[in-house]
Amino acid sequence: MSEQIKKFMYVNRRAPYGTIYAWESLEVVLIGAAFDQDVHLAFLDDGVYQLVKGQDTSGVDMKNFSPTYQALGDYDVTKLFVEKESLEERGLSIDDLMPLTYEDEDDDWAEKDSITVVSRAELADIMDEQDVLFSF
Amino acid sequence: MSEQIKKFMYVNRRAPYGTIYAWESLEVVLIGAAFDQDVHLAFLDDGVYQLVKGQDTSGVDMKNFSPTYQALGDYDVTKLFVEKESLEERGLSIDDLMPLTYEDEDDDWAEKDSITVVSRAELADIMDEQDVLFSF
Amino acid sequence: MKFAIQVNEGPYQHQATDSAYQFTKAALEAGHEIMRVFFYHDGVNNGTNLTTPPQDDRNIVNRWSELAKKHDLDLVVCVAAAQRRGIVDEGEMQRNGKSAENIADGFRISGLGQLIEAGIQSERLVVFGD
Amino acid sequence: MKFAIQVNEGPYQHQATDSAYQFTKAALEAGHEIMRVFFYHDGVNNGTNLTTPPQDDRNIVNRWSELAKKHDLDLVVCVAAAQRRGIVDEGEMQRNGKSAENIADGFRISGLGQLIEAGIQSERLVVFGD
Amino acid sequence: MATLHTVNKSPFEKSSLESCLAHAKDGSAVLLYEDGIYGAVKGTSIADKVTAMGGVKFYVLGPDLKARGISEDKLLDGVEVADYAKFVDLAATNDKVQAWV
Amino acid sequence: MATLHTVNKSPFEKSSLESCLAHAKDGSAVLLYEDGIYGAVKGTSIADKVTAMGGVKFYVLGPDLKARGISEDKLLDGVEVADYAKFVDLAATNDKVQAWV
Repeated sequence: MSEQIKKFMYVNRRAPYGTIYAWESLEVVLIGAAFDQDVHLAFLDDGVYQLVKGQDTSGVDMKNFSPTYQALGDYDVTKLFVEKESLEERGLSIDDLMPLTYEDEDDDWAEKDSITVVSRAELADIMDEQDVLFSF
Repeated sequence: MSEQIKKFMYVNRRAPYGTIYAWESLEVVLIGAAFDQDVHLAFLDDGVYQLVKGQDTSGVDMKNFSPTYQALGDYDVTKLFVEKESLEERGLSIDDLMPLTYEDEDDDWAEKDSITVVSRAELADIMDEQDVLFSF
Repeated sequence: MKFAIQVNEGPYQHQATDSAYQFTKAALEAGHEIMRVFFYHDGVNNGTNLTTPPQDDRNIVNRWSELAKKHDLDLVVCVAAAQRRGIVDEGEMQRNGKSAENIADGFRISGLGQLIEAGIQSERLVVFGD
Repeated sequence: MKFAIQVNEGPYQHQATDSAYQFTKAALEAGHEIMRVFFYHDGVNNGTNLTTPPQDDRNIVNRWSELAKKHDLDLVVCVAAAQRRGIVDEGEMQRNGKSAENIADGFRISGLGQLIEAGIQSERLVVFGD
Repeated sequence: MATLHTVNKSPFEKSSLESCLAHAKDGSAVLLYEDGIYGAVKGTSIADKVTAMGGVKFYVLGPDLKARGISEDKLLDGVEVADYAKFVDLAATNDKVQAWV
Repeated sequence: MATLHTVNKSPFEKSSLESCLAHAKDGSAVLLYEDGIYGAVKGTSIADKVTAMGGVKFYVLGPDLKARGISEDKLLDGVEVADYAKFVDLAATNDKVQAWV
């Protein structure tokens, strides 16, 4: 019996390091990548801080897990939606985020952006289309 | 060597039941009452919800600890400050709170109110006068 | 209908595990299936057998164990989260050289794949957290 | 100066215990006295000896134990909070009929009076929480 | 697809209700439970934001309401009181549940 | 008495910074650390509330800032970067510490 493909969304609304939710959420995404579902990641509210570039945890002696986001493309996790309004309220723009890319096997392995900046209304629509929403 | 009397304040900013902070904070107050310090309790932000009357936890199967506030007077914990603005923002008035009283031994055991409603500015002044602030 | 439940917080500190328990109980009473309760983050602390809560309060851990026994529930504690927080079964005890095990009756330690699987196989995933 | 520290959250889930550790270490390095670190609420979970964190991450429990050993720190776990969450020393194990103890090196279980005393005897109380 | 949104935090302490309301689509349901029930009360500084959501149906968990001493006559118009059985029912009859933890 | 206020939560997630600012008196110090450091950043929707506090001195914990990838040139004017030693020093030199947990 082949299993149906579901639309999975991992909803990230927390900042990194202050709590572990962001990091343990990412661990779920990595494990989940082996299951061949249609995976989406949403970054909204403080979740947008997870993708800020230049993270350096040497001074707090915690594990810097931000390089792991850059590995997502290799796991075929390529649909990352970042909410525009959440960025703006925090004085951030796409240039403050890590560039995350993947190689598109259907397009001669062209390198493409994994991150799509969407409006709040667009993100609400994308959430609405999901089958399962994981929250952490 | 007799110890100095310090001004202690227990700062309550959390709603009851959703988290245990309110209840375990009250446990500290009860134990602390044996130590003869000058004890103050502040209820501000969601902390004002701790004193709302008519709490009935039978439907959630949790311990209803609100009657314990009524015992505070017997422990000589009689200085409870409730922030007026916090009440108003939540659509509450003093009439929504449990009446908490104590018998004043310096005034022929007259029954007096333990709760004083103060403005935000007044509460800031009272906090400013404390020696030690416990936060939960 | 087939439900899966995710619990992100430990016993007593947050109401999340209380709400998850009441939801699970109500779902079973209504004739639904609970295919798995997955304990993640601090939720793994619901699986310790070392608590001694006050006698006039609910016993959160025992309550889960008893509900699992009665309805043959699958209570899964995430292994990675459990290692960070100190929830240990016999296998983990031996593997990691720990001095004791503390997993409560009716709970088992397993991998994150169990959460993904729950998302795939259940018809509804309901998450309880902070 | 004489400091007392209060920690309200457990290991890994919240940064509170990391910040408390860094503060304590910096205070000691500056020549201050840490008269007590009091673990309350989920903070008691810092006192379990059953964690096995990933090797490329800090070991929060061991770090406290080592700092305590080096500086003769008084790490106190609240007994009431510990009973709710399953942190047990030998006395608690016997008193409450538990199958194991799990208190980490350098931690001791005691009453809430130890927090009040810390508030009285220290010159500064610094609280780390959620 | 119809979504049941759940909010368990006080709108005065955390921004989860506000974020939920900013994303909930017409036709969806919002269940306020645990400390989230305070968002269903009349006369608060957040009430207008809730009542402005014309196309969304609000529920509040009765057992959590009672625990906190909030009587039903304090609820905003149109908010329906649910018990745990109704919570289960809402999760089943909507297509999915989104938890704004 | 001089107070060191500490705030460790994001002002976009929790109301603790706002409550702190509403109670901090002139002459007091506010240290933003852990996720609280986001309150010290320029160009955010909360920045005006911080800069309006003329009589309060703001500090932000450098190690937490670096961990989160926020460079110091993004900080509001007048915010001073502190390390853990400075945090200790602020706790010692003020008369008490109030944690807005």
